[in-house]
Amino acid sequence: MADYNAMEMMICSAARELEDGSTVGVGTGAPCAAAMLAQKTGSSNLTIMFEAGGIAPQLPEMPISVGDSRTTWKAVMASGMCEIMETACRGMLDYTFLGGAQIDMYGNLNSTRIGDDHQKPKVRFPGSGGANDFGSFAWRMMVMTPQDAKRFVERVSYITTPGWLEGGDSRAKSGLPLNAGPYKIITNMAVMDFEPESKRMRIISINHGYSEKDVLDNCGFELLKAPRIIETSPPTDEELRILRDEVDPLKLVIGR
Amino acid sequence: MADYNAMEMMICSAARELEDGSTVGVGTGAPCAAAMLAQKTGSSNLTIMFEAGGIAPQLPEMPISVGDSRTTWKAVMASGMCEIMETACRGMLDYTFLGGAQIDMYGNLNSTRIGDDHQKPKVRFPGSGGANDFGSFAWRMMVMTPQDAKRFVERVSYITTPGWLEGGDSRAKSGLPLNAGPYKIITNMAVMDFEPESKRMRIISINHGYSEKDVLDNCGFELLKAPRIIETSPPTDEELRILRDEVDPLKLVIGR
Amino acid sequence: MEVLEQGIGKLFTDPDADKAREFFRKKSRRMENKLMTLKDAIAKYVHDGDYLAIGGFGAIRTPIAACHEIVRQRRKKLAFCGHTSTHDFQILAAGKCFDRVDIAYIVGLEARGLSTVARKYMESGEVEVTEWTNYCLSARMKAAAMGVSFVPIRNIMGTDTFKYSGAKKIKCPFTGQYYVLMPALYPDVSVIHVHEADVYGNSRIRGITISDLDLARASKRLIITAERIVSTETFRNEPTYTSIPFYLADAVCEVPFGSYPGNMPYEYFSDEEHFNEWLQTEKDPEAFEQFLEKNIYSCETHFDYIRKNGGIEKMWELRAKELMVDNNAK
Amino acid sequence: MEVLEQGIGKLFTDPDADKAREFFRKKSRRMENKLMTLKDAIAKYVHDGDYLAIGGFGAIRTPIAACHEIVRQRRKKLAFCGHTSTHDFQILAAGKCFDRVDIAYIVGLEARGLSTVARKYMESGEVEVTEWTNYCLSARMKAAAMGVSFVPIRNIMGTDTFKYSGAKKIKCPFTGQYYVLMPALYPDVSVIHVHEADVYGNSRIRGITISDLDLARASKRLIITAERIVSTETFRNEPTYTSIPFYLADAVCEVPFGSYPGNMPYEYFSDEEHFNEWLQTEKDPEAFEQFLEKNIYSCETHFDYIRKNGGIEKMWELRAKELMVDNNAK
Repeated sequence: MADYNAMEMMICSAARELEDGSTVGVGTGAPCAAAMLAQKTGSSNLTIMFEAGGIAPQLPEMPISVGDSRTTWKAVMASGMCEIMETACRGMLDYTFLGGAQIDMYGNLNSTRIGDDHQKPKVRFPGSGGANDFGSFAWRMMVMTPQDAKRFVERVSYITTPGWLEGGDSRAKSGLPLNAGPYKIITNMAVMDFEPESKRMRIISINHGYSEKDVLDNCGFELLKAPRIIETSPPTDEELRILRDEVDPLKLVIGR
Repeated sequence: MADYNAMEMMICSAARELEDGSTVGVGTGAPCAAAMLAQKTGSSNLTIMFEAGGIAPQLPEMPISVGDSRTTWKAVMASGMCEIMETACRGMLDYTFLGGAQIDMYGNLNSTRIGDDHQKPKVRFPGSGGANDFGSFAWRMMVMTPQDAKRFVERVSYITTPGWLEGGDSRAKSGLPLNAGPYKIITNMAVMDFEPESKRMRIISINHGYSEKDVLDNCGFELLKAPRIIETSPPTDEELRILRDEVDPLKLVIGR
Repeated sequence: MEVLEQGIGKLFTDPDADKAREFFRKKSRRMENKLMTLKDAIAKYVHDGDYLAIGGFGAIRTPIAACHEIVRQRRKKLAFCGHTSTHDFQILAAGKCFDRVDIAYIVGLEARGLSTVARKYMESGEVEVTEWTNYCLSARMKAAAMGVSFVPIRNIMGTDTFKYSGAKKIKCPFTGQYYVLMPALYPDVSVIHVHEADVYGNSRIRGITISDLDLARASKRLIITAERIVSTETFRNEPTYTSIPFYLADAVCEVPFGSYPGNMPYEYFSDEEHFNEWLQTEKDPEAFEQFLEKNIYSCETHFDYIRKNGGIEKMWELRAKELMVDNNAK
Repeated sequence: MEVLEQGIGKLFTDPDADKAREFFRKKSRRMENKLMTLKDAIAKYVHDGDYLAIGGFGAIRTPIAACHEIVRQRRKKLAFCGHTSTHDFQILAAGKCFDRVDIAYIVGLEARGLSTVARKYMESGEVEVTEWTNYCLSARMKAAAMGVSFVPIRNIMGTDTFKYSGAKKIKCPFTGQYYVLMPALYPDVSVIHVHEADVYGNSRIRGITISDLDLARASKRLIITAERIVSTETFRNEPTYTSIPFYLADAVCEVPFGSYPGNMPYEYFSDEEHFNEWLQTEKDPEAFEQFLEKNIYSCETHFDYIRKNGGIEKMWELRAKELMVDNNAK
C-alpha cells in the first residue's frame, strides 16, 4: 500500500464523493484540492464554483483566495456573489465543503466565536463568510476536518452554519430549503454520514490505521454506527500521483 | 411669429421643462423628440434613459422602438429593464413622459382597455408596458397629448398608470413612492399642472391661437384654473430650426 | 404575513421555490454538446400547455425564427409571458398558440401601430389574462432567478393594474411602508436569441439585455438561438463577458439572422417594410392566411423565410443600416 | 406583515426607501469632471461616523490605497460593512477607524491566516457587531440597489447567525414557506476600485464583480479609484461593458496599483511576502506601530507605499505572476 498522510487520505476520500456531471462550491485549500483531483480522476465534467464569482475555471494552481485570479483562469464565466449564491439557492449546486472551529452531532458548524458575550467574545473567528449560504443552499454539504474531541462537540456553542439543526425534521421545519443538508464528514480517522431519521452523525467507514475506538475517543459526543462499517478505501497510487504532481505540486495543502 | 404645427408646439413646450443636469425616461415619438431638442437648446447635460436599457445615448435619429439600436448609439451604458426601473425607483429619475387612451382630472392614465369585461374587453390596448413603472417612480411625470373631451375624461375607466389617484393625499397613502407624481400635461391647446392640495388638473398657460373656452370645451371634466393663466411661449425660430433640421429631419414625429 | 389587498388575476405558474429546486436538482449540469436544429429544439422542449417566455424586446434581439417554428409546429394552449412583447406576440397570436397571458405589453408594435389580429384575439374572450407591468414581470423573473418565491416592489399600488394582477400588498416590517409582492415566475420554457454561443450553451449578448439575464436563470428549460456558434475558448479567454453560463441551457441552435425582421444590435436593423406588410395584411383575413402560409407554414427553415423576403441582399442592406454606414456589399 | 422571529442585532443604517429617495433626488446626475486626488476624495466624502463599505473581495480588486488614506486621515467611529473583508478590514482595524461592524467575514485573510490586531480589536468589546453572511450582505445591497427596503432570502434560519442578525422571519403569502427578510443597506459612502474609469465616473470592471454592481447602486456617495483613466469614447464605443454609469459616482481618482498588495485581476497578482510581513509584524505591538508609521502614516501617496515595498520592479514581477508569463521586464 502506498505511503500517504492524513491530508492526502481526506482529499482522496472527498474527491470520490464528487459525482461526474455535478457542481461543487469550494473554498481554498483541501476542498479545492479535492475538486481538482476529482476532475482528473473520473469526474472530468465536474463544475467548480467559487463564492466570489468564478465559474468552471481550469485551475492552473491552488488559489490563495476564493476570489483571486486563479479562480477565473480559463473560466466560462466571471460573475459575482449573487450569481453564485442564487444559483445555489435555485437548486443548481450539488455539493459544498465547509469547515469550522466546532462541529456537533447534527453537523452544525461554528466559525464565529467562543465565549458567551457576543459583543466581547473570548475568541473571535471570521464568521460565516459564505459558509452559511452554501450550507443552506447546496444539496449536500460536506466537511473535511481533523478529528478531535475539542472540535467534535455535543452542541456547538454558536451555530454559524446550519447542519441538521436539532436533528429529526427540525431543519425541514426551519424554513431552509427542503431536502438539503449535511452529507458526509471526512476526517483523518473516518468517514461519517447522518442517520436518516434522527439526523445524528454516524460512522460509515474507518480509515486504515485507525480503530473504532480511536474514532469514538476523538469525538466529544456519542457517534452512531452504520449497520455495516467498512474500511475507507485508501488512496490509490494513481490518485496520489495526480494529487502530488498535478494538483498540489507545491505541497501547499498536502504538505501540512 | 414663426409658423408651426401643434406637434411642434407641444414638443417645444415639453423640451423647456427638462432641466439641465437631470434625467428623463422617454418612449419613442414626441417625448424622445422633446428630450433631444432639450439637449440641443440649453440642457446639454440631460441624460436620456430608455426602459429597455439604453443610458445616455447620442441619438443619431429617432428610434422606432425604446429598445432598438439607436437607443444605445454612443451610449454610456447598454443595461436592462431592472437597471433602468430600479434606478428610477431609487429616486434617480427626474422626469418621464407618458401617454394613454384616456387621462382624468388627477392625471391617471388608461392604456389597457375600454369595456367592463376584463377578460373580454371592447377594445384592448397594449397595457402598461413600462408606463406604470416610470409613472410610479419618476419624480415628475408629464403627458404630451392632443386634447379632446373623449380623451380627457372625469374618471378613466381603468387606471393603468397612477396619477394622483383620487386626489388629495390618496397617492401618498397608497404606498407609491412619496412626493412623486404627475407634473405637467402638455396639449395642443394648453399646459396644465395640478393644484397642490386637491391634486386636480388646472390650466396654467394657453397656447397661442386657442381660448380658455377651447380648452374647457375640449375637456371632459371641470378644469381648475391657476391664479394667473398666461400664454404659452410659442416655439422660437431657433427651436424650430433645430427640431426640424437636427431632431426630426424625416418628419417622423412633427409630420403627423 | 398579513395580506392587506390582493389582485384578482390568476397565477399561471407556481412560485414555489422548493418545487423549482426539485426540478433544477435534476436538470443536467454536464458540459455536453447541445447543438440541434431549431425544429428539434422546439419539438423537444416546447410542449402544448407550457408556460412560455420569449427573450429580447419584442422586435429587438427576439428569437423570431423560434416564434415561427412554434406556430409551424402548431403548439396550442400555451401560457405566454407578455413582457415587452411586440412582434413575437403578433406571431404567436396569429397561430393562436396561447390561451393565457401575463400582460405587460401586448398587441402593439410601439411606434409602428397595433396588430389587428392580435387585438381581435385578445378581445375574443378566448384568452385568460392577468395584468402586470414590464418591470413587474422583470421582478417576477428576478425572484425566480434568486431562487425565492417573491420580491417586493413599489409600483402599481392604487391602480387597476394591481387589481387585475396576481400581486399582494403588505407592510414592510422594517419601515411600515407598503409594498407589493411579485410572485416568482419560473417559465416552463424560454427562448433567448444571442450573438454568440458555444455548443454547450455558454452565451454572449451585446447591447441591452432587457430582462434576459434573469429570464435565462428563472427558466426551467432554456433554448438558445445564436447568430453564430463560436468556440468555447472564446468564453474561456474572456469570462467577464459571458451572459449565460452553459448549465442554464438545454438546447443550442445556430440561427443566423434569427431575429429578422427584427433588429439585432450590432448585426442588422429591423426590416420596416416587412413589418408594415404584416400590419397591413392583417386587416384582410384571407390575405393574411396566405401571408402566413407563405412566410411560416410553407417554410422549412428561417432561411426559407429570408429568401422569400429579400434574401441575403436584404440582410446586408439591413446590416449597413444597423451600422449606419454606406452599403458596400454587392 | 407578521414577524415570526427576529434577530437581536442592531441595524447601523436606515433601510427606509423613501428617505433614500430623498437623498438620491438631490444627488447630481451631471456628467461633469469628478477627477480629484484620493486625499481630497476621502477628505470630502468620508466623514467620522459614516457607514462605510469597501468594494472587491478583501484582497482582490480592493481599494487598498483608499483604506490607507482613511487610516491616514484618522477617520473614527465609522460603521463598517464586513462583507468579504480581509486585508481591508485588517487595515481599518489597525487604525481603529470603526466601532460598529456588520459582520459576514472579518479578521481572517483566508488561506493566509488570521490578523492578530483585528482579532484583538474585535475581542475588546469596543466594537458593536451584528451578524450576517456574505450573501446576506449582498442581498441587503441588492435591496437598496432595487430601491426597496428589504428582499427575502432562504438562508440563516434556525441558526445563531439569524439570532444575532437584524433580519426578520416571515411566511410567504403565496406559498406559506418561511423566508428571512434582509433590510436594505444604503451605505453613506463606498469606495470601489476598477480597471478603467473616465473623468465622469463611468467605470469598467474585468473579472469577477463580487457585490460591487449592487454596492455602487446602493451607496449614497461613491468614490471610484481606477487603475487607469480612459476616454469617455472607450465607454461610448462599447456600452455593453460599462459596469458603473457616471451618475453613481461622486469622485474619480486615478490610483495605479491601487489594489496593491492585493490582487488586481488581469493586472497584478497579490504580494504574498508583504501580506506575510503584515501578519507577522502584527504579533509585536511596537514593531507593528513602526510598520504602520512606515507604510501608512509617513506616506503621502500610494506610490510612496509602493516605493518602500519593492517599487516598480515589484509591480512588474507581480504582473508577470498574474499573467503566468516569464518576467521580461528589466
